[in-house]
Amino acid sequence: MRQITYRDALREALREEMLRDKTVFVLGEDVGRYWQGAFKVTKGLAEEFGDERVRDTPISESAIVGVAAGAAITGMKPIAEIMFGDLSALAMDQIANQVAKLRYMFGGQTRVPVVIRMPFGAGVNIAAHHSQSLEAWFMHVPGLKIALPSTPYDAKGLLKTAIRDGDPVMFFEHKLLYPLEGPVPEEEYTIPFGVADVKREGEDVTVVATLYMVHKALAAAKMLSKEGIDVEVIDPRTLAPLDKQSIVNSVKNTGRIVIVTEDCKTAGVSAEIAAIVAEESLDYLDAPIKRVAEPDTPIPFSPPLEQFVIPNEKSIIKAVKEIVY
Amino acid sequence: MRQITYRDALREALREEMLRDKTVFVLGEDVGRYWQGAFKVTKGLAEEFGDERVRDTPISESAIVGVAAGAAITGMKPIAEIMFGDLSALAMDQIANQVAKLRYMFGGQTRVPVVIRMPFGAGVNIAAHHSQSLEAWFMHVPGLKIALPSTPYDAKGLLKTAIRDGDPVMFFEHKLLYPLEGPVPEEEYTIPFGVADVKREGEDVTVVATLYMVHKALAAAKMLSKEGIDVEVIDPRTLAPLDKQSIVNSVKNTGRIVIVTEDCKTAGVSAEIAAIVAEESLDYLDAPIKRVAEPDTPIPFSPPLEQFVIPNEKSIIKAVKEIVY
Amino acid sequence: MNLEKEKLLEMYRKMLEIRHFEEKAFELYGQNLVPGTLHLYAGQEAVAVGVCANLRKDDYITSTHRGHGHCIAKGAQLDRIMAEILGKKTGYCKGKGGSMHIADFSVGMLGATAVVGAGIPIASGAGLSIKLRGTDQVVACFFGEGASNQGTFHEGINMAAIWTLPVVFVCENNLYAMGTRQTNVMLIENVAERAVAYGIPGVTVDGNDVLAVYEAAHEAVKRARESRGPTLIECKTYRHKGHSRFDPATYRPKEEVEEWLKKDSVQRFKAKLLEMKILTETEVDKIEQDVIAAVEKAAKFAIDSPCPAPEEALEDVCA
Amino acid sequence: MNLEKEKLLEMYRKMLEIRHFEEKAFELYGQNLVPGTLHLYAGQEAVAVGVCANLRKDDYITSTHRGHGHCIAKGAQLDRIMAEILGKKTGYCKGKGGSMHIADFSVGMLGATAVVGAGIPIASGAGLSIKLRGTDQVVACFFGEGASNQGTFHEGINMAAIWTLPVVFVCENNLYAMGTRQTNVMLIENVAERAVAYGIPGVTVDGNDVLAVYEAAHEAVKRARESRGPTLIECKTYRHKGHSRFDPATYRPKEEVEEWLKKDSVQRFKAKLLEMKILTETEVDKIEQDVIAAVEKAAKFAIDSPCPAPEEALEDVCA
Ligand SMILES: Cc1ncc(C[n+]2csc(CCOP(=O)(O)OP(=O)(O)O)c2C)c(N)n1
Ligand SMILES: Cc1ncc(C[n+]2csc(CCOP(=O)(O)OP(=O)(O)O)c2C)c(N)n1
Ligand SMILES: [Mg+2]
Ligand SMILES: [Mg+2]
Repeated sequence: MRQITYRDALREALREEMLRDKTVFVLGEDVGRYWQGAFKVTKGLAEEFGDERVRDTPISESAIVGVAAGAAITGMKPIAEIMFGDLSALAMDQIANQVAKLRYMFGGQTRVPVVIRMPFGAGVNIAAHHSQSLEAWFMHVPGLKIALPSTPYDAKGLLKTAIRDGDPVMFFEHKLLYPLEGPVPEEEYTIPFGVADVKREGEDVTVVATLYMVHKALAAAKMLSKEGIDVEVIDPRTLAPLDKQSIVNSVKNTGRIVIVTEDCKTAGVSAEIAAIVAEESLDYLDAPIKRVAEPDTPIPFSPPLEQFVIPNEKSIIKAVKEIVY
Repeated sequence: MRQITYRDALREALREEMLRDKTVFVLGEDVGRYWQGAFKVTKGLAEEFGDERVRDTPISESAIVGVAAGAAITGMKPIAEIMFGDLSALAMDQIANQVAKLRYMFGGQTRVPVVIRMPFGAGVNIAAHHSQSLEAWFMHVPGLKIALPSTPYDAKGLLKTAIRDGDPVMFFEHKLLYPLEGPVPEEEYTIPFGVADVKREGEDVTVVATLYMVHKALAAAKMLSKEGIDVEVIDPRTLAPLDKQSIVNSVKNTGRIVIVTEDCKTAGVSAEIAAIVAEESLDYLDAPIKRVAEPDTPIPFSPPLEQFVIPNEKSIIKAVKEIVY
Repeated sequence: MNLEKEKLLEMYRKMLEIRHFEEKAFELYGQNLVPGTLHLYAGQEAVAVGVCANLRKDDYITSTHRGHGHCIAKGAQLDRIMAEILGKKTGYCKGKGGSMHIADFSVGMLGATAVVGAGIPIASGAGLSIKLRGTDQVVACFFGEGASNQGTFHEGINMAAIWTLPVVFVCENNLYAMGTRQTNVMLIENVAERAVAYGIPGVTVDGNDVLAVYEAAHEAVKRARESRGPTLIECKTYRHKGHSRFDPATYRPKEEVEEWLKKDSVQRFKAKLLEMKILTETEVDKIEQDVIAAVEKAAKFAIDSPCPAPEEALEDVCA
Repeated sequence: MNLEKEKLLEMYRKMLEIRHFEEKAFELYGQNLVPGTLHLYAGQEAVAVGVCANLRKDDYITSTHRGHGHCIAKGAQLDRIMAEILGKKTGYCKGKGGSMHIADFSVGMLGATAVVGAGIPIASGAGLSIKLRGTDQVVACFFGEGASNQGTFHEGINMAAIWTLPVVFVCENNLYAMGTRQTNVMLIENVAERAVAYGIPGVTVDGNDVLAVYEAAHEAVKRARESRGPTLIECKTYRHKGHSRFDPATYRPKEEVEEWLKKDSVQRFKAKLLEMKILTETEVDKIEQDVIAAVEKAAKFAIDSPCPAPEEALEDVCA
């Protein structure tokens, strides 16, 4: 199968959906012809679809989301880009109180088919305001679906599903994944929400990981296999809906679970997954649940500091070994 | 001991600290002499301390917090009020990216002694934009301390501690608690952060609850005691720092835990507490961890709908009985 | 403005409907039939009616916590509005929204948000949708003077301006935001002056004169419909009651209240119609009786309607 | 404006320092010594220097992602700024902040925020603090024209206006926000026109003429210091380089770039000083050599400094 980057996979999904459905359009800061997206995901789209459908906005995150919401409830399918996930804080009211709640508040009279794309993640030394992973905030908001692909294949398939979904979808990317290459079929496909992907099968311990951490988990699994520890790596791919069953089933088999996410540990995504396992498969656990996540600090700038806080193969291996004895 | 309301206890704390320290001041929408706070917490303070120190603001949540931050890093101790906790979403960037991070980002050159007060909670039929409990969002932000008193005594003692703390403190109140009366000494006292309060001792099951849910848990415990089930009710009183030890110790004794919070279940406060227990005291657990929280919906308006989603004595009793057999 | 008699009567009737509806809501509230809170529109009728009289059914509006008047003016049914306020299953939002979140998408009423100012970018988004779909609809966006201090006002109007969107921003300046006087939170006299910041027209009108509002909105709607972009209209008005249910509004000087009550839009419009001989005293009574009956019927419908079943709380949400 | 020779020379020197500092940073960047990104201030020197020349050490400033110039103009040390940019322990923020988050509280530089517009209410807060403490300090708040479309601009300036706070809002209008031209995101020509919305003075000046900036800031600082409230000053300027490290800035027409390079503030001020006979060519060279040496020394200090120890990542955060 042909290999393309995560960035190109996302662009293909956008392009194909814009061709398929003329109500789909893109808006965000510098997504248009002059800059083509901070991470070049929208490259070429303004040229192909025009400035009306690939729309540069002022630096107004709150209005970007609000405008998308207003367009969505009147017949359009906007895809809003927030340049860095950290800046979603500026649009939090529009996301959590408007986009997520309009359908419910209005008793089902409307739905809000918006996709809100944003990159998360540290690792490129751009410090506290451009490096966070804030999935947990949105996971706590009923009314939002959440997709977070870790591969080019998942990126394309999930983004197409997101755009076709009638409800709001938060679509989280990772800065370090954009250049990653992987197989993506030429033919049309979509990936259903709520179906985890077992990125590696294993018998000894379940590792649940998301976004860039999937790759760290796979690398750790490879190293651990040399020591005879057989790791299963599960990528939920969507956090809402979350494929609890796949996680619980795997734990029933392995009896052990390590959850690896790049967000700050306290009240993060890994807490929810840990809680589900503790509620639903406690009897099958042979060891304490382990969470590998960032410590509770902002992301520091200097490379040695930043590398210290980001979970990596070593911290994953350490956590696995603490419970596989 | 004299009995005063939660509302009056908060006001006493504000007043005493304003008398003690002239850098302390209050700002927020309608906190001043004309309205005296949406829940009348600041009643009389403008008259006593003047309009400069009890300052009405425009409807500008983001600037309320930003202005507080700027004042805090230049020598003042602002207490900002957000009229309803739901509206904190509008100030999320200032809270999570500025207030919480300045100390760290600037390498410790400054601290940000801000207290941000806001009421959470449902139960008064004011629907999706005025009823949420969003503690988990802030628990996930390093750099913020979080206090959430359930009694007049705790309210006064924790608020005084919050105001004297040098770091940002999110101070969460509950709408239904304002009229609640309880004993509060006339003498000066403070309550340290990070020390949970055992609101009821018990041997059979640990119930961790916060804010208004503490009272529901106590009521449920009373009913359960009639059936011979002895419930320990722990109120963490602060979520950051969190007194993990008290929770873990109690679980070591009871072997069972039910966590009761009013926020939406997924990725809520109860998830973090469940995860801690699953990490740190799994071996002592004799039954699955139980979370009692709101289902993942916005808060509906109509009383029967709203009552359906708020955790209550019945849902607590049900959860306890599911694991105490 | 040369309006047909029929149009004038329709506007008068709508204003009366709002007035009586709000009085009824207040009354039901006193009887403990209204859960939660209530922000009454009484006093501001000329704004909603003057603006919406320029709109087609397929045009849109967005609304606020003080939204009953907007709903009625845009053509929503009294009975289903009242049912929503009472938390009934037959309400527009099946009881999920209540007074602060009424919506009727079937008449282009895109809903009320209770986060002050949050509806402004949403209105711009509806405008963008119109532009992209290539129709000649327009959007009217209602909000208070208090909301004009929110960041969303700035961001939302600027976007509508730069993209020449068909939106009419209607600021209902009733001088207060809860207990906060406008003069305490902005240095300028007229919110409409803020239009300068976006390079769009800004006009201030007597918001208690329905014909003045109609005229200003007429111009703005025409402009929007012809794809010439948004307008900011400020309507100076006054709420008759306190901010919400419990508010005695003691922060308002008695003389101020009295002065404004004298300027009541319903009375003024009635006097004008009588003077123009468009109405006779008998007709006035007839209309009033009709409206009262309609409101009573709506109230009865609402009271008699069932509450939603508790489990319905779990419906209408994804994920 | 009648400025003393010494003051003029000091201003010239600061401008040169910024220019050479940025060139050095760019050079070190090319040598892979600068982690992350870089937003250079080169081209905008007249703004930071023209404003800060009016400030006392105990006055405050707030800054942005493009903040090196502000730091230098306010009196921070070149070596510790450069060390921070290189992520060293000796940097102002011990390597935690980097280029986008430099702060030097010892000279009233309250730090750079990388969230565009977020510094505006923070500056107003420092102004409120001054007012409550009763000192005669002032705050200068720097931000770009792109930031003026953020809600925080609206809310933050309005609050400073209504409370008569001693803040000077300085919009550095360099025509672009990343690849986005001002004309694409606002209909008005001058950001200063937005001052009307807050009832405060707004002035637009040639931001490449340090004396023009000085003069406008002088007036505004005086006004602030006398408790007469805030001013919005817009300085029209241009960045010499792309937005950030990788940006070739192809969205800017070549002629536009050339035209602006001709208006370079450093060259213009030098010419002026020579013309005024405040400087001789020899002195010019001397100052330039001094500045280059100082910048080299700062770079050496930064390069030679140790990185923070990894575990320091856990310090400076509560809870
Ligand atoms: C963002 C936000 N802040 C505060 C509130 C609480 N609140 C509800 S209505 C109101 C006053 C609104 O004033 P204005 O916009 O003038 O509208 P009016 O009530 O006068 O119609 C306030 C502060 C809110 N709902 N939303
Ligand atoms: C709130 C926010 N949105 C987007 C960004 C990404 N970003 C960084 S700088 C910049 C452009 C800022 O333009 P302007 O305010 O004019 O300042 P300039 O870069 O021209 O100095 C953008 C969009 C950000 N950092 N913060
Ligand atoms: Mg008002
Ligand atoms: Mg710029």
